[in-house]
Amino acid sequence: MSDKVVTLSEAVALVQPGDTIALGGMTLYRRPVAFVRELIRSGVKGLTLLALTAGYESDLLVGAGSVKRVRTCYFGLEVFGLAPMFTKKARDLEIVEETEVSLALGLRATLSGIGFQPARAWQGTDLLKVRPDVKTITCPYTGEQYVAFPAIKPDVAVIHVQESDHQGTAILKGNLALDREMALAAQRAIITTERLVEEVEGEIAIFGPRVDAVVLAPKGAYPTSCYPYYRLAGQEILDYVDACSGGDFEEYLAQFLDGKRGG
Amino acid sequence: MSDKVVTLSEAVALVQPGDTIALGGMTLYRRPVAFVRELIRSGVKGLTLLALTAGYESDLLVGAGSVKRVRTCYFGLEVFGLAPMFTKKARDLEIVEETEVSLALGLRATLSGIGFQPARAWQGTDLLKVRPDVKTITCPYTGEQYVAFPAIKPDVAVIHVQESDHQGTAILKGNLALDREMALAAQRAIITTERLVEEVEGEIAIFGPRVDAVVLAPKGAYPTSCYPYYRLAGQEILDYVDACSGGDFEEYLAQFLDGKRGG
Amino acid sequence: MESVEVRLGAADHFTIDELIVTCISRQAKNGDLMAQGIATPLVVAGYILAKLTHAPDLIFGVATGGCITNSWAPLSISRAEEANLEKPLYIFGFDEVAGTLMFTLQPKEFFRPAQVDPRGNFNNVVLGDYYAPKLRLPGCGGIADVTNYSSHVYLYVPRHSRAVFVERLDFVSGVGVLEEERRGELSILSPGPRYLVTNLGTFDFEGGRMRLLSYHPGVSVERIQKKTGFPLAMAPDLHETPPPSAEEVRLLREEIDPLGIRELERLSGGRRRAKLREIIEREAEGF
Amino acid sequence: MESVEVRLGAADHFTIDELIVTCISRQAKNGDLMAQGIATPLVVAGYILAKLTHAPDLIFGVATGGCITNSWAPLSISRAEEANLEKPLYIFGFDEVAGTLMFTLQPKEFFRPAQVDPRGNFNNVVLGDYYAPKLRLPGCGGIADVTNYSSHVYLYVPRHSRAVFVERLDFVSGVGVLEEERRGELSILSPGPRYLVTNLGTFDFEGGRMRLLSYHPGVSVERIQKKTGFPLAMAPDLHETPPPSAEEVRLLREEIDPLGIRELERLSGGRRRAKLREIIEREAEGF
Repeated sequence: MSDKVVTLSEAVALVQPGDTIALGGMTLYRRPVAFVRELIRSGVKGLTLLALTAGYESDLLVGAGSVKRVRTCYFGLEVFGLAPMFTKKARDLEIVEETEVSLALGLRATLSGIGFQPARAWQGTDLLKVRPDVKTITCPYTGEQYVAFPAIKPDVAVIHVQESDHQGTAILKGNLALDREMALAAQRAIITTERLVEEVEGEIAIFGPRVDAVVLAPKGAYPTSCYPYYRLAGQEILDYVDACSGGDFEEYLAQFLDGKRGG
Repeated sequence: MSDKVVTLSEAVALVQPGDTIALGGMTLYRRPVAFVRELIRSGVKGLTLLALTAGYESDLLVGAGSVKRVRTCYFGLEVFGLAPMFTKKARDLEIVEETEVSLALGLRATLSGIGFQPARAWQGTDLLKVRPDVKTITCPYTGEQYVAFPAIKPDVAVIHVQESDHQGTAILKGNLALDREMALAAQRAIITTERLVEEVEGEIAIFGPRVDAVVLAPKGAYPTSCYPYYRLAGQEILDYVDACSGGDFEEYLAQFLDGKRGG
Repeated sequence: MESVEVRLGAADHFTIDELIVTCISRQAKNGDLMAQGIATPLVVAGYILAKLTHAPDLIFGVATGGCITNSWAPLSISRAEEANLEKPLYIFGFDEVAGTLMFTLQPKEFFRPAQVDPRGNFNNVVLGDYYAPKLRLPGCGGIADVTNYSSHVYLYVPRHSRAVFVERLDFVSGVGVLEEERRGELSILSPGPRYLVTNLGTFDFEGGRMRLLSYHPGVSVERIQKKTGFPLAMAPDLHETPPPSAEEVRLLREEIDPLGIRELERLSGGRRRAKLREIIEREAEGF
Repeated sequence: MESVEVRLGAADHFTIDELIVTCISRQAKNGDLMAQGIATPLVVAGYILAKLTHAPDLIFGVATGGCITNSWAPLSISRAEEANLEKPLYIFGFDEVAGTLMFTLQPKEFFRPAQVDPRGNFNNVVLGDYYAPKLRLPGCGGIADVTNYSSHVYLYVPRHSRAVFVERLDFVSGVGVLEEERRGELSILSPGPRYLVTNLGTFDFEGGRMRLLSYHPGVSVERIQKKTGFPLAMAPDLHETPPPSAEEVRLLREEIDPLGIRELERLSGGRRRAKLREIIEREAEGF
């Protein structure tokens, strides 16, 4: 079978301006940080950022001006506090309010080949007011009203994994987040991996035949964690928060892009 | 926590006449045969039999006259041919036509707490004609028509597992079928198990807090398989088919109930 | 080109089962995901044959055991489950399979219908009137779920007869080539079955009518038409079905199916039960 | 009875964090499934405290690592994920969690709202106008998904103030006690939040209005009312919150959270960052 292993910059070339790009992992865990560095370097703009929960790498993307629209159910740094650049730029971003259900079922609708998935969610909240694109539907059996969550189809998904083979068949160790669904629902799937192997051991999470590019990226999630290989580097996250608090985002970003920070 | 370990006959007492009873496993694999023996002995009638695929134990239940209604997407003995008693009695049974999707999504609707799940299935076939209770629904986004599969709520689920603890927290080794969903969707869940342990090893498939009774039943799936403990006993299945072909179902059933056959 | 190469190494002797298996094998392309239903030994043999010849990277989605795997073992009745589960790539529940994986991965799958109509609609539910059937069949599994959207529906019929190929089905449980005028009312994505192999020939449904692509060696077109309950269309390049190669037959007999389990699909009644008993006894002896 | 027993062994000294943790702990019953969101050290500490005292069979559903587990480890920032994944009972994806498990298993969960209204509706999305916010918050995670049906919604507020407890929310992202007249139009199953603990007292929403159940030691009812932006109802058996026992405080300080991570939720700005740096340095030293 074809070998899909490419360089980071070749993989980044799969991202077009204006694309919806789904980033795997959760907040500060197994995020495709190395990919994001190369993505910012590429200068691509106008992205829609899709994430289950968005953290450090997403804040850098927002701060660097790559992102026009955000779709996530949480954008923050967990115990480290608010995501500084997202918080600062929130008024200028288009924020598509999402929740765990709207993201999970939106991807599931795509994977099921239909336009929506119904759920008992959002009712009684203001979410439908700020998402006028989201419709309700009446259950033909109970007469109840449910929310019909629309299908989500990312253009690109980028998933950082522990182990992948050369075709992109990959495993995930714990912390599945929405990565399997993102990789299957996206038009193009990119895998960055700690280790490149001939054959993966264990239950696969990513189906190689659906993957477009594989990038060997050891420590590619740093300073977020990549269980069980390395832990969340709290010091680095804190340095980032401190830099932003002091108004030094641009300096941090420059160092990040030079590889002197966060990798 | 409470110890839920009971005898087979105590567990069978949880089944009421007219109940919808969901049997775990698939066709000839990990079926709750020991439980079915005790269920037939109990004399309970008018059951609705729910199974992903129904095989040997289901054919015995039908032959014994315990079943009024059948809900499954396949009732047969795989390479051993048609299920003899189901085939013979088909005209007298109420058959609720199901498919993999209608069963899986019907259970999922219950687990999601809503009345239906939509799917791209059944269209272009005669299934909707013989299931007038199943409605269609229009996608509020694409305008397409989908089938709205109604929620399925079994009264009782009976799952034969390889290992369970005393509260019913159990693992399944391969062959998940719809067992996890049946156990969670049912009003009452009964686990029969090859081995009773203090603490299960490996990823759990059945959540103990939702289980009502646990029965130690070594070889409880025989002559169907219980991977990796024992294989499908083809000889016994063939003996059953031969008996039915020769008009000797009642004799086979008597021997089965005596424990001289199939266990 | 392919048929010429095959003919150079063609087997001197092969059974009709072996020819069907070979035809199934040839539909698999390297890297494909092939779905195996239950009780389909001809199909399993065909997939393995493809893996051992032109499609080494074939992946199997198997109902028995419930997993995706890229390994294989010789055909077996009592050991099929453990063979599949020995080294699975992915263990799935049917919630996931039916809910998302079948649509997303769109595996190729060979179904065995009890009845087929000229447009490739098919039936696995009942013969005769639904409410007072002549014969109740086991049911359609997931056929009614996937055939409305899948682009990879394949059919096989081990015993081609006028009882199978009928102008009008007793029940539609598998979707064929949709009539243009129904496209508006139904949300159907499938182009209909891609291919059909029987014990007499190979077919497709191009243009919405069953069409003979090739006749098996020794079978006349007239005989095929006579055994079919409606007029067949003929492919412009109608030809004899290329036979299996000597190596394909050897692989089947020696490595893939030494017990001859593939033959079960063409047997019925007492002969089938006798063959089953023989196979099971040989398996019990540890063959 | 319970409060008397607790008082007999009551701690001489405890912090407000330790009292909040103890209140959280007391809401867990043995055998419960407790859900842990992200960045909620007070909650994690409370659940572990329950497990080590009155609820040894507690099971945790954790977002960090994405699994269900019945084991625990001391609070940690850099090691939380590996502690959860060391011995998981079940690893879930968020498709399964959001799609079925949250409804089916209905875990108890403590949420930390940014704003709460008198009926227990709450807000984690934005302060000020949605389209021109004073402060954009991280978002509501799954709160808007589950609070409309769950019977096990619990709240905690580490810094009780009139900015948090407001007559009218800037945005509703968590569902409180539904007004009778809205029951018809909305398919809401939840009775609203069961319980609320703050740094001043404990509360419920019985009858659809926030009601003071107990005031913490040293806190007057008047102060609580003054710090709340709307009139509070008073429980008939209003009493002082039972303090943690000496053993509870010891467990917290020595076994559950020796680094004092629970204190982070009551700090902000520079003090919070300084505490964070101290914790991370101690973790790096292998504490």
